[in-house]
Amino acid sequence: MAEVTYLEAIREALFEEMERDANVFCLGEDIGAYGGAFKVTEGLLAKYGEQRVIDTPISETAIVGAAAGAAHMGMRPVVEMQFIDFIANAYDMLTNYVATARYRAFLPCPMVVRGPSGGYVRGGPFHSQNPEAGFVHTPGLKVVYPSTAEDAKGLLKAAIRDEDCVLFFEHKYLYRRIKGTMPAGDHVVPIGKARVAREGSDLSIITYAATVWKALEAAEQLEKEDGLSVEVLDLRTLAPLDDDAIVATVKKTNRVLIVHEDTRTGGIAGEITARINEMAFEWLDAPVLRVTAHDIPLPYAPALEDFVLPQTADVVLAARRLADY
Amino acid sequence: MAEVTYLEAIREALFEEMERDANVFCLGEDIGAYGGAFKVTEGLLAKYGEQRVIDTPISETAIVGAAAGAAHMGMRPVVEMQFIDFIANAYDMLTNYVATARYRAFLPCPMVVRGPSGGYVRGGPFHSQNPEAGFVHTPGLKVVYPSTAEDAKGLLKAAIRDEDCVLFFEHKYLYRRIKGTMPAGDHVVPIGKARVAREGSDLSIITYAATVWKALEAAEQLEKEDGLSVEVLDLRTLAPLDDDAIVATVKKTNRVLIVHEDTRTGGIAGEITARINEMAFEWLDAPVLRVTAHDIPLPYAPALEDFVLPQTADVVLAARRLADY
Amino acid sequence: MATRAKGGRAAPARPAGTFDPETPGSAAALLTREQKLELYYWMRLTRTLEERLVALYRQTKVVGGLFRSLGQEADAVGSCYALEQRDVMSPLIRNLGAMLVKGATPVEVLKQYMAKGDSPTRGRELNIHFGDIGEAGETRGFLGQISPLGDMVPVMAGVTLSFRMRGEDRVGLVYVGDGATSTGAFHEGINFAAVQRCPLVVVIENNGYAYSTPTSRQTLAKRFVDKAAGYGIPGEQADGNDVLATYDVTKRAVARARRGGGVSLIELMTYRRKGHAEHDNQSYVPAGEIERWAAENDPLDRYVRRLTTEMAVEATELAAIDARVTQEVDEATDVAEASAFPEALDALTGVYAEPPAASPLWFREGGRGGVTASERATDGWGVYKPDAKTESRVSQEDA
Amino acid sequence: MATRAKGGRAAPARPAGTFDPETPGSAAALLTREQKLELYYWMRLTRTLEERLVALYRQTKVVGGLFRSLGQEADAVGSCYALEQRDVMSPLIRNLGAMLVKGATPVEVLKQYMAKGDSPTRGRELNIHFGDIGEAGETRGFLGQISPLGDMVPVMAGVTLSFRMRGEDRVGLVYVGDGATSTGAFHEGINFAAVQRCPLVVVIENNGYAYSTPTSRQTLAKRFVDKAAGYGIPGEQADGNDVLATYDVTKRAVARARRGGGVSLIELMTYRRKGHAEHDNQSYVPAGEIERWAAENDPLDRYVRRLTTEMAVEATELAAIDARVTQEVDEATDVAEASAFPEALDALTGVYAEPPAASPLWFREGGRGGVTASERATDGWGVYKPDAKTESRVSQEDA
Ligand SMILES: Cc1ncc(C[n+]2csc(CCOP(=O)(O)OP(=O)(O)O)c2C)c(N)n1
Ligand SMILES: Cc1ncc(C[n+]2csc(CCOP(=O)(O)OP(=O)(O)O)c2C)c(N)n1
Ligand SMILES: [Mg+2]
Ligand SMILES: [Mg+2]
Repeated sequence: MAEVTYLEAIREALFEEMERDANVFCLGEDIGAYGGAFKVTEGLLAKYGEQRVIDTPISETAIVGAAAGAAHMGMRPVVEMQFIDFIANAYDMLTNYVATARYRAFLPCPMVVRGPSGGYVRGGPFHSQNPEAGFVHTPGLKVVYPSTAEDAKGLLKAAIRDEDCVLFFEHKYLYRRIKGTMPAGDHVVPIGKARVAREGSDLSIITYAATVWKALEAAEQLEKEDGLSVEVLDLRTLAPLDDDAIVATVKKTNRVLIVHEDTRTGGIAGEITARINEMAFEWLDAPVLRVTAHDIPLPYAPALEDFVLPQTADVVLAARRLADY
Repeated sequence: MAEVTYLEAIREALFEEMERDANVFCLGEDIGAYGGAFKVTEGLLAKYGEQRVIDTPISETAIVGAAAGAAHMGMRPVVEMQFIDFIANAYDMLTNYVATARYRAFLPCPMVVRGPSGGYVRGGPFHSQNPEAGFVHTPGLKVVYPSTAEDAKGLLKAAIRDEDCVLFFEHKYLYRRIKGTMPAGDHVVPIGKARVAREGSDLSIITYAATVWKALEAAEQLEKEDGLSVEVLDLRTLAPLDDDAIVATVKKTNRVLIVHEDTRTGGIAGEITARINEMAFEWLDAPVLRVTAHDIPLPYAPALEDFVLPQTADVVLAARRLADY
Repeated sequence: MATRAKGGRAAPARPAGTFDPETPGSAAALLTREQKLELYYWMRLTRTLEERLVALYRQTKVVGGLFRSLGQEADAVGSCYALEQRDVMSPLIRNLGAMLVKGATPVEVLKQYMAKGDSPTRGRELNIHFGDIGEAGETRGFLGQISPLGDMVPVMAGVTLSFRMRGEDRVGLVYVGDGATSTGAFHEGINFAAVQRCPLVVVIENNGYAYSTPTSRQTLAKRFVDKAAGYGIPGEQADGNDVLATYDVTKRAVARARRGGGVSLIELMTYRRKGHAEHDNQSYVPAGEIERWAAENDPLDRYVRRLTTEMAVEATELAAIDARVTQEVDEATDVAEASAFPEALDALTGVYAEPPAASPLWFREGGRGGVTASERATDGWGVYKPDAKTESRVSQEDA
Repeated sequence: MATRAKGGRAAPARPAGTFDPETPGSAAALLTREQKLELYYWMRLTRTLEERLVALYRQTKVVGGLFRSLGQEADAVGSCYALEQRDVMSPLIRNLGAMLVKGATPVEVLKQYMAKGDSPTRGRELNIHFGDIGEAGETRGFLGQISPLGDMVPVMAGVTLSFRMRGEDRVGLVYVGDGATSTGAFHEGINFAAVQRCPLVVVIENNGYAYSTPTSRQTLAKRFVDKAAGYGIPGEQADGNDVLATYDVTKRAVARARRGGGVSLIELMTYRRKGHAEHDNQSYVPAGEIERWAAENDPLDRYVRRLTTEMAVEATELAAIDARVTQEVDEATDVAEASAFPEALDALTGVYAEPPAASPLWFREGGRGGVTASERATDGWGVYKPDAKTESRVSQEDA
């Protein structure tokens, strides 16, 4: 099988799911003739027509709300946020309406909200965000954030088939930088399962999205330079968290570094730390540590962005400190 | 001095600050002639007139945005959310515009957004929320959530004088249930400082808002029934967190229970646990544990609400387990 | 069209627009005598049921707040009567009448307000926040609202978008208050629906107030229906206290939607005679305003006059309906009062389809009130780990 | 008023409304010859500066995307020219011209695009997202936008609310695109400002597209200015490619705001000749549309014709202005290119007034690139604790 990029993998998932199920349709800003700001939906309009590939007005609340209404009636909407940053404009609709629909009204609301996320691309404060924490915090939503092309495809297919609303974060830094070979057939990756991206025995790095690659780079370097065997756990799904996988890696290495691109305070590293405390405290030989972005709106200039975001060198440094503890 | 309720203390702060500084003004839905849904602003219109006590259309984004614009120009707006739940409708404006104004544009944005928060009042899923976590996660915002009448007044006065945007959560369960005696003079409580609500040496409960009272009740019971000496730390300010106070109590008791009314996953207990791991891991004799709401949209019926929210009995049980560890 | 009471806002002399090719009056003219009496029945049921709720509220049997639609029964009943069963309606807090027309039962409403375990939301949501939507034949077609105002407009845009996409002959109707028109969600939703040509009717109930805020502080627009042009859709204003007028204007908008004409906007002029909720003493209302509306423009009084004078309905016929309504509400009250409150453990089910239930938190396991361990039980530290109890690191290392 | 190019949307024959008591044409008629040449200067400066940015973009000296206002210079320049220095203007991405008129300098713009350390935002924000507001005498009066569309409308409602509250003789002007009118923020903000009678002018730049989305998919309204009635405010449409027309209509709206008349809505009809940003190949635009607008309705060409024919301006005069503009842009480019990029550590300052700076995270302390320990330095575990290094529990217990 040929290799495809992370972006192409997402597009493949959209084509396959629209083909498989006539209830699947896409809506969002500029996703039709233009194929989306990053061209993820390119070709969908030509194949499926305006009824199933809908260019909307600039109104994220309406887009998400309309998706919910259609989902109640048996459709399977897939919403694109032009940049995931604009999900803030649908925060009420997602957290108050969509997330609670099943619980308060027994209404199915199977829908996906996907969009380009994350930094390292000189996008400035409003085109680089990682808003996952606010939604992981919301009961009723599921949150997925893949790091590989294979998972991007397989998880998006799972998200579209899920009976609840799944927020699907796509890392725009990975769109065209990462490739993968798609497994043949109907490639679905289950929501809620983490993936051991690298086996190791001395310490664990728990991470997701773009920083999986930074963690892998760091692990490589730590092996070469320090002889450390580093395990890298790629969470893939952030809600629900894969507690089993988290506990397993803690028990294996007894030292945990959590790495995320999101800002530090209130980022999901805190939640993971709390769970490790509760579930596996006795297995810890050192404090759970975090490498994250600084608590700062992400600036635009390369020197500033690079300083604020976590880098491979930071992971290496932190891992060394943890190993020495 | 006479005792005043938590609600009256807030009202006193508003009167005093409007009196002190002509730039302070209030805006929100039904805050004028009606005095607000909970009557917090009662009497303000009569005293300060329509220019400084503005009844707005139902449009939280506009209210917050307008407050920001006025704040840039030297005013000191105090926004009331009729229920804090509707802050979700201003999420974009708060997190993207207000929180970043100083950093990206060197614009002062001194404003307060306050409103009735929290459950235990049979308010159902949209009139009982504790949305603090999403804002604690946003660099550029400050977050305050007092548990006593004294702090409600003193912190609101500090918030109005702060040079940045402060979200001021008022617990509606406490509005008329809690009283306090206001210190004479210009009573200002500094933002960013926690308060030891009860001294103890066996274990620490870190909490804030209504659950401070549950923690104190539990501490009482634990002392009587188990002979345990429980320290209760009332955070008061959630952003920035008072790291010194948190570390001090950990070092003192070596056992920490975090209690909050917010849902578990992604609630700020996780952040506190991470900080304790980073700052005081060696002092821990047991895992940091959490007592929180279940991860469920808050239901309306008393039996359901009581089940989902943390209760004193839960705190007692958890504290016992922690003490036995 | 009746003129407005003095002191209130003036009602329009004529409807503002028309949902061409239907002409004003055409729909109401086709109603049978039986249907006209049915309209009376729904209005009376609305009022009597709310009065019963007030009594229960005073007995503290209503758990939360109580919201009235006194004086607005005509607008809710008449407009919703324009829908077919297969159509979907999204009510707001003053649309009890519309919900009853659409099939909600008094016993459901009473159980909701009393937070009973077998209420439509099993005690999870309050007052009339419940619904029944889905397949055309199998559901009654009304959607439960959430509190954040305006949000139902985008959602109904999506519901009706699905009708359009699937070629179903169904129409949607969504109510918003005068206050809710200020929300971003209203704007985004109606614009989205308009541009997507969804079969949707948007009804603004202008009852003069949003909580304590008069319409003059909500918008400078002279009429809310003036907002229609900004969305490129037709708008009509009608007398909301004339049940036949509200039926007529809505029926024509529904017909327009049904034939593919897209979104219409309706403004129904009415008046909120009670406070925002039962606790609100309406101190902000100009003296005499409420009394004038009650005396001169009560929708039930007006309709009774019309039925008895223009349509030769006997007072005894109406009294019989009244009696039937009272009996129904009595029976429903008995059933609702007798039914049980929810079990605490039911709180755990159905946040997600999968898993269908959450586990109680560890400090509740085996705890109060019959709470039993879940399938994923543990009494380890905190959570959900099958092995948290049995294994401990020490024993593991010892082994 | 010039007619629209064939194939494009038709321009209105007449302005739709009027900001009574001013009459159309009255304001532009008062412009001096010098002022008219100034308008030309600003338009030329806008175009030349953007062309320079394109060159720099191709040399990869622009860090992010590049946004053009080619063909829209008249609407930005003419409308903003209607403001006084003390007034406050909030631009969008196509309003470079308005910013220049309001005092932004080419060197600021160039440094912003190149993310230089001494750019107005010190490299924190991109392109023309910067501003200068505050006291009337001390600032130039333009406010930096953020990306989420529509948000500047509520903010400008607040800015102008403060003018009204303090009795300052200042007016605000906020631009939105045709696409941004669909946002909830636009709706909430304009309604809020209208009802509060803020001295605010809202200018909708209708350039036919929002990214790839034509206006027909943005709204069904025939004209964006039709939205005015829904807010109870007057609206006028004008030819956005006629700089004098845009000046005139705006000047009258500003006068209305200044005398306490409240909010006005203006729709300026123009056309976006370049893609959304430089990377957009405009494949979605009907063939020939761009070329027709370029050939028949270029705002600079039109104005040059008018200046030379109706106002007896010599071609040499204009050439002199062009030369001056080129020289200014050349000089600004040199300065901007020579200036330094920001220091990494500057990232840490100014999220809050207090504390004025954050500490670098512990794994950066003493780390790469000259990062030094902050005042609150530590190399304990993770953070900020004065005693984390020196004390350890063991030593403490030993003591
Ligand atoms: C977004 C939002 N903001 C505030 C509220 C609080 N609130 C509930 S009802 C109400 C007034 C509604 O007035 P209107 O829309 O005119 O409806 P009416 O009660 O008159 O039927 C307000 C402000 C809310 N529910 N949602
Ligand atoms: C709330 C929000 N949603 C989406 C976007 C992404 N976006 C940036 S510009 C743009 C198109 C804007 O069109 P318009 O308002 O007509 O302005 P123009 O670019 O034509 O000047 C879009 C969709 C955004 N910035 N904000
Ligand atoms: Mg109303
Ligand atoms: Mg545009």
